[in-house]
Amino acid sequence: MIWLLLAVFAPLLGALGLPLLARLVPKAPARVLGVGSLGFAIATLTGVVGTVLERPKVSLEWIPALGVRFDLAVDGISAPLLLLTGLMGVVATAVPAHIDADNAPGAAVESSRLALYYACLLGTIFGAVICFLAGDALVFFIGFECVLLPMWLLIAQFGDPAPQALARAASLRFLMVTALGSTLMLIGLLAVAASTGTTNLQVWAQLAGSTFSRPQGLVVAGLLVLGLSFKVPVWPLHTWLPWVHSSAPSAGSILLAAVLLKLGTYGLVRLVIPVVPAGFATIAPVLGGFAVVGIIWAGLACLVERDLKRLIAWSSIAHLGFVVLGLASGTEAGMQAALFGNVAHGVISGLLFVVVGALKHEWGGADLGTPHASLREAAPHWGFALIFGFAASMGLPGLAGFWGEFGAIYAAWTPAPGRPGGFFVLLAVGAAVGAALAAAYSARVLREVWGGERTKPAIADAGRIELLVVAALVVIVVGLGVYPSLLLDSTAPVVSTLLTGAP
Amino acid sequence: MKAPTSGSWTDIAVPDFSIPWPSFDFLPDLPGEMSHYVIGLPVIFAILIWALPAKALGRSAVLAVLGGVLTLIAALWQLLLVPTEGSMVAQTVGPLAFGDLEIPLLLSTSNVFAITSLVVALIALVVQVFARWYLWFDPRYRQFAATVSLFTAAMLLVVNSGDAVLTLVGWEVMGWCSYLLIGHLSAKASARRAAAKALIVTRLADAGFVLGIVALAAGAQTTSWEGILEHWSRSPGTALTVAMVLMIIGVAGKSALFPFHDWLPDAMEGPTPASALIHAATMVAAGTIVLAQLLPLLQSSSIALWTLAIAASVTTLLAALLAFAQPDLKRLLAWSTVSQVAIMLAALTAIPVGEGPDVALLHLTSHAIFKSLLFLAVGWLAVLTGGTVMVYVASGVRRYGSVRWPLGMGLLALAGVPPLVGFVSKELILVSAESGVAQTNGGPALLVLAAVGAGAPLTAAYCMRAWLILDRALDVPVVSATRGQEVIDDFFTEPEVVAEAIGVEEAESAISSSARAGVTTLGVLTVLGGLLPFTTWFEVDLHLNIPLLVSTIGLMAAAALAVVAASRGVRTRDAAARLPARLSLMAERGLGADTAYQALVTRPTLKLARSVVWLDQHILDSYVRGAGASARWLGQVGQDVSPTRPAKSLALLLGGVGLLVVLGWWWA
Amino acid sequence: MSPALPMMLAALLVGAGLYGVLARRHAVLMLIGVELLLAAAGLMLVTADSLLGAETGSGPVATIFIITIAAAEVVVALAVFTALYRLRGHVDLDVRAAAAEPDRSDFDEADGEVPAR
Amino acid sequence: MVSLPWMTLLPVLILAAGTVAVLALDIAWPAARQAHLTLISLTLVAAAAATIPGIRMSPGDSLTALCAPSGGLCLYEVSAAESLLQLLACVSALLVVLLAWRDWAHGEGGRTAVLSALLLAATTGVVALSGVGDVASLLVAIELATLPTVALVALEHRTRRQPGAIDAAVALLTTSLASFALLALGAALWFVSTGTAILSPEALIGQTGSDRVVLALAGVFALAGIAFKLSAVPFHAWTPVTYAAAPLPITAYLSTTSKVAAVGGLLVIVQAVTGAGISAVGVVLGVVAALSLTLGHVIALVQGDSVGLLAWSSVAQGGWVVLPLATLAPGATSLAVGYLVIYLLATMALWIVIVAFANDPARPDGTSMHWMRGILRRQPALGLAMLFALLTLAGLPPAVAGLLAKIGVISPVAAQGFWWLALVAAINVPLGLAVYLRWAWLILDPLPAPDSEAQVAKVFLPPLWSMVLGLLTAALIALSIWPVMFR
Repeated sequence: MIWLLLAVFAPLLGALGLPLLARLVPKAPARVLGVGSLGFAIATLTGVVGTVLERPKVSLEWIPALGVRFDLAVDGISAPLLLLTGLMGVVATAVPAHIDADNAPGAAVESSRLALYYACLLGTIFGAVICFLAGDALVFFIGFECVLLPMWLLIAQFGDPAPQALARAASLRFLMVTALGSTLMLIGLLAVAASTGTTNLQVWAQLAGSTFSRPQGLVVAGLLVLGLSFKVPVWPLHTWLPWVHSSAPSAGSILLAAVLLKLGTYGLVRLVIPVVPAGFATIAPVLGGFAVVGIIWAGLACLVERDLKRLIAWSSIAHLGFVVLGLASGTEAGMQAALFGNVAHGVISGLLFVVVGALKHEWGGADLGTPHASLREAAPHWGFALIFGFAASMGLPGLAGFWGEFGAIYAAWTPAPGRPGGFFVLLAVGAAVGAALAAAYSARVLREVWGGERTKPAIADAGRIELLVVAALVVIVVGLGVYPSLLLDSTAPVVSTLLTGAP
Repeated sequence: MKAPTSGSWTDIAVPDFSIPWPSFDFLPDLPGEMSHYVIGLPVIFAILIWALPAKALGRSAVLAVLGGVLTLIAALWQLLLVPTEGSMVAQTVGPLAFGDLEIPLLLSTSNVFAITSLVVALIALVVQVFARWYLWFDPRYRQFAATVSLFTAAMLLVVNSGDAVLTLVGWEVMGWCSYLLIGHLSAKASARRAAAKALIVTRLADAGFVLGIVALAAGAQTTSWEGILEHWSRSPGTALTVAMVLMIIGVAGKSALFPFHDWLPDAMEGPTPASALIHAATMVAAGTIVLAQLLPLLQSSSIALWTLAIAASVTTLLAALLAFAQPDLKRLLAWSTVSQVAIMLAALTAIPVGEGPDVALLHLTSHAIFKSLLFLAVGWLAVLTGGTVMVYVASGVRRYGSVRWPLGMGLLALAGVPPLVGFVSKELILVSAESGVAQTNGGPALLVLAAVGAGAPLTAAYCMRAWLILDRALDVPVVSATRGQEVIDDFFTEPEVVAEAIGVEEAESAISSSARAGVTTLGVLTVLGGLLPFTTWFEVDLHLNIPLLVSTIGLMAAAALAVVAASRGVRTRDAAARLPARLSLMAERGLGADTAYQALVTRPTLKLARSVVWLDQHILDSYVRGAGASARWLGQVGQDVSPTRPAKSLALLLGGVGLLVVLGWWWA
Repeated sequence: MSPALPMMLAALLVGAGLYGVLARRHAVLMLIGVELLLAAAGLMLVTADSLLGAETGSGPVATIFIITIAAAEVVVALAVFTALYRLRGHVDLDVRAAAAEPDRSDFDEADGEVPAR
Repeated sequence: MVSLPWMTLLPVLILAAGTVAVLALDIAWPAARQAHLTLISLTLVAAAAATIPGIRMSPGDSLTALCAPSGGLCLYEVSAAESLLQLLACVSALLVVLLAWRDWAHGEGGRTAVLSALLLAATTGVVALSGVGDVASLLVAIELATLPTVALVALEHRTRRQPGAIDAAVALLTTSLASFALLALGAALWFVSTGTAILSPEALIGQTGSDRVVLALAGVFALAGIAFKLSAVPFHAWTPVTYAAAPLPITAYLSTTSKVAAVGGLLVIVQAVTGAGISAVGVVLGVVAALSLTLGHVIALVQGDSVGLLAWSSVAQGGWVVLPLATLAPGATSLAVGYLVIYLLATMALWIVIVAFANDPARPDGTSMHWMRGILRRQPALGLAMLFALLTLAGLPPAVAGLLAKIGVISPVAAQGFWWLALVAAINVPLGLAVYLRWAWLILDPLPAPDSEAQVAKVFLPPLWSMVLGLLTAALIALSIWPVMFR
């Protein structure tokens, strides 16, 4: 229980306390804030680890009028994502902030600004932790909404300084799109709540949609899937993501890719598949089709994208396409693959954004066309991190990205009974082609950035902290890649429960 | 070996003089299975090397060689322990919880794969030893050594895999390592391009491989090769054909079969030891290993069989022809690899039903030995002469006597001259194909017989050509050619600078004794390897088909003589100089395969990508942007049309009520 | 007595009242239109009451209430109209209010749109 | 004989007595402006206190008064939710007194008593409206709640906004006149179709189908007659005009206390027709809600003045309040009231800040939003309070109360399968975010445009105002953690 409190309150206290500290001690050096926020993030991670090990359950009376209880619990599906959130919180607070000083004349202002920055990071983590802990649909939804404001601020205030209007527009778009999606989801959730008379997710999974007529279930599943698709994002609702990533500060990108996008897929797993199985089965082919279109679409876009951050954003769309495809297949294998791919993408994209964020700072831009030093020679550590990240991102076996992709293709080839088999085989073929595209764009980027004979401009290599962060992520990526049972064994029992509806 | 069946005069059984094999039960038991060591050791050493400081080249080399030696010992150990029948099975990180799909992730090593492992380990060791010398001054030698070690591990994984997923893991890791090795000299734009091309082409084909594995696993509900074989042998059909064709696509990519062949010659951009590894023992041979494991399934689908036979036959002939016209010795070897690997795969299609894939694997082994010998010798020569272009290496073996022996041996083995290892394996393939023709579904075997038979003289021809150039008399006067008169000959004119740059003795003494020992080992094996089919590891039909033998050797001799004849009168003794200039150029460019890739795949894909981005930007995103803009526009319009005069607001009010009443009425 | 006649009269009053409210720009005439509508309501109430024979007499009571409220309304309305007349010199309801000009100040950069690449 | 339980009617009676007392005080002691203001404050506090017993009732119970001896039909009946409305009315009126105190205490002439009496009278109407049980009382209460506000608007004497004050009053007056006429017609039709003046579902027992159309018409007319107070589209046209020109405290009154009246009236009508199961009324409410939401948000999106934005935002917020009622579901009323609670708290907080800005002599035209740029850096507490209020209106965490309120009003729509309405709501959530976050961005903006001294100078908030602002924010935070606004 103490771990749970730590996991929930550490980020919350950090988000509230740091600005207060900056206000009370205006001359507080930036280092104090940085270390402080890192401390809070580490406390969160500790709390999360403890929670995952201890598996406490909390159930408090909250809003009786809406039948909502404040339920927090951990199971095999949420545990990896919680750990991911905790870890990425540490990563995001550990990487240098790179906030530009040009718009802050005084030192006091600078420290309050920095405090706001860290508060936003911790606030996002708080929301995500709540979300993954939630055992109640509305608590999940509130966590889902909690991340919006800090993320908005993070992008709008600390985003790409060059065209600031652009960062603000991107942040606003992020907010609008996600809010639209989450409201659609909310409507679905409320419909389920009305039909089942509770918002407890476990009860929902046990009822397995038995309270719905067929058209009702279809409408509800459609709403939920549509709403979550904005967040995931699924093609064609993805257009916000590249923009937001290219504008966001690197810590923001890390959290966005590694944690926030996971909320969408986690929502599909928690709120849709077990809750309205029949409705989901009906729309699964469409969803799977969109996912595969997204895989190929994003892969193609990566072939010509000039902005490195945006390119990684595109690749995220492709990877989440695999996750969604796995879910759409409706089999245990598919869901296992999806959950694995979800976590793997979190770690890998986090790693890539750490690298690319630093590179963007060093280069003064993330455009592939500007003359960049060949990283392999100029900054071997960054170079290694980049090539490793892309290797993992293209699904190289032995690294984490592989299992999710392979599993998704397998699952699409053998969809659950009732799904159109031939169509899903086509989807599997499309996904495999998309995986080849990943190799093509990875090779393109590495050829352009990693190898090369240019040695100017010389850039600084990774610092000690950054190196530590990269090393930790590399170890995780390799660990998951080499020993996938770490994750698969955690999710397997819950997956079979969710799919069969048995308690 | 296998007990020979009785034959006629045309088909003489070779007397059984199989080498006796003692029992090795006295070897101590180690924790885990030997295959763990075989695969694990190179991985561990790769990590150890990689973890060294960047400048620790010496220590890297020590670790690299140590790793190689230990791996070799492990492979040998495994070979000694492996039973003659059946296979050794070992656990890995599996089984994985993947719903209905069983992923046991077992390793499984049988006799023939154990010897293949040994060869792989041996060649990897030699390559490591050689690379230490070859890359003496390379600041990135450490990464190279680590990658080679990992590469070896991946190949050994494929060889020892008992599970489709493990095979896929090794398969892809190899592809990635080859990418790193080819692009090792990343300051060169051509190396970067070649590396990217290798990666993209093989990964594209791997889409087929992955789907093939998925299809096989989907039917069998397991990814263990054993389970897959068992399931699909019981239920052949369209699904199996689809799966096998997909697998063949994947194999075609890795093994550089037409139409995926073009990446391999380009891969010459990597350092020569890397080429030796890629071409000889790993990467390209992996396809043969996988299909060898799947041989019964391949044989039960005639469409798959035909697909592979046609692709392999076309490739072997085409590549042999192209090899002949290459102006670069390394590229010649590259094309010869394409040709030889196609022969292995072709052999698989020609094997009679019921027999094992040993013939193909024997050729794999034999090719691994002589091709690595050739590559290392050529690399050695290149160091001495300054390059591998024919103009540089011309008269090479005359000037540097020490490379004469290994190069000569290698070329003879490649050409298939008895009794070298290349001869034995190729001859056995022909024998096997010949008996394959006789059975019911003999079409592919016939095709293979024809292609391999026709390939033999072609191989002999390009080997002879290479030798003639290498062995050119030193006293040929250097021509100060007037350009345009004799284009081809001029193309091969030796630059004076190379001859004068380094004294002969100095250059020869430059090679380290260890590297030389490695080359020598391979040379010895090239000679002794001819005995391999007589060991218990290979179950091959040891027949001596006299007409086949005579005709093959006759054709080869004729081709060689023709080349000799053609080379007369050419100053460089390059028979290919007789070819029209355009043909030569086209051959150098691989018949424009790269251009075709560009035109058929790359450019359309990029065009598609651009249209995708355009669509994304202007269609999909315009809805989003349009929603934002239209909200603001609506707001502005709403603001402008909102009544500000009492009369208008009253009208709005009452009009609204009227509308609502109508609406309510209509509803009620 | 048949209820049709008073009800028809009420309908007539409603029509006239609506016309007064909608079509007259003069404030006082609009006011008269409103009074006509109120009268119609009162008429309906009284008619219905007598028709249903309700014991409580709610209809007439409500009518009296309406009449009273109408008086109060007229007082306030006339006061406001007088003030309007003093200020503007007319009581035309179809004149744009002075203060209704929107303030479109400077902060629209807050949500610039993402430009096309 | 009709019983007259004083305690039940106490909130109304206190306010009515207070009105009389203010006028009496004026006669006795005309110069004592502070005394007037104190008196009405005390009256409002007392009335608020008198609502407490009603609020403490459990759901389902109700306090009744003026009942017919024969049956259970009463002219006055309050449930817990309606008592809550009464409390809200008193509290918000109290806040208006606070905001107006300086003007009324220091303004010219003997208007303080008149203004005070009018304010109390209007509030009496609002409080009474929550409890009315029959059409006649409804008519009286609503007019009592409306006419004094017209006078309050017209009696403007703040020089800065004076030219428009009469226009504001005319706009409000004409709308209220027409609406009253509609309400009267609706009441008459109700009586015609049901034969009773009592507005309760029980009145409909025994009704046959023939009069259902008339009944629906009565419902629609009655709704139209009340909806103008909620600024629901298409009855909203007066809102921007009046908000722009009326004195700010009175505008605050219109946007807070008046809304309570509107909701009180709506609840009475909706409860009455719900029993009849007249779905047409639900559809009409749905259309009104959809129109209000959409129009309110999109027009608020282009406002540059804080009052203008609040005007259109109140249109949109009216839509949110009506939204659950459209389902005619039993629990919907308490959800609407819950939403209203949150809306009122946030809006009152915003009004405090806006009036403070407007009162600041350094800022001519102090209601323009650009004055608030970067306020968070200069006055963090004020900025945070504003931010929290705006986030509450937007329904975005950390203002969970606002989010829960939105969840509450959407839930019956989703539960009853009103998909089209749910879709409209879904589109309007991001629109609302855009509206309020534009403002929030100004508050947060790290880059102050240093174009004038006034912008950099701090805004003065009287200590009491700061305290109230703090209380309101604290209430919102408390409701975020422990959301008791839904009963």
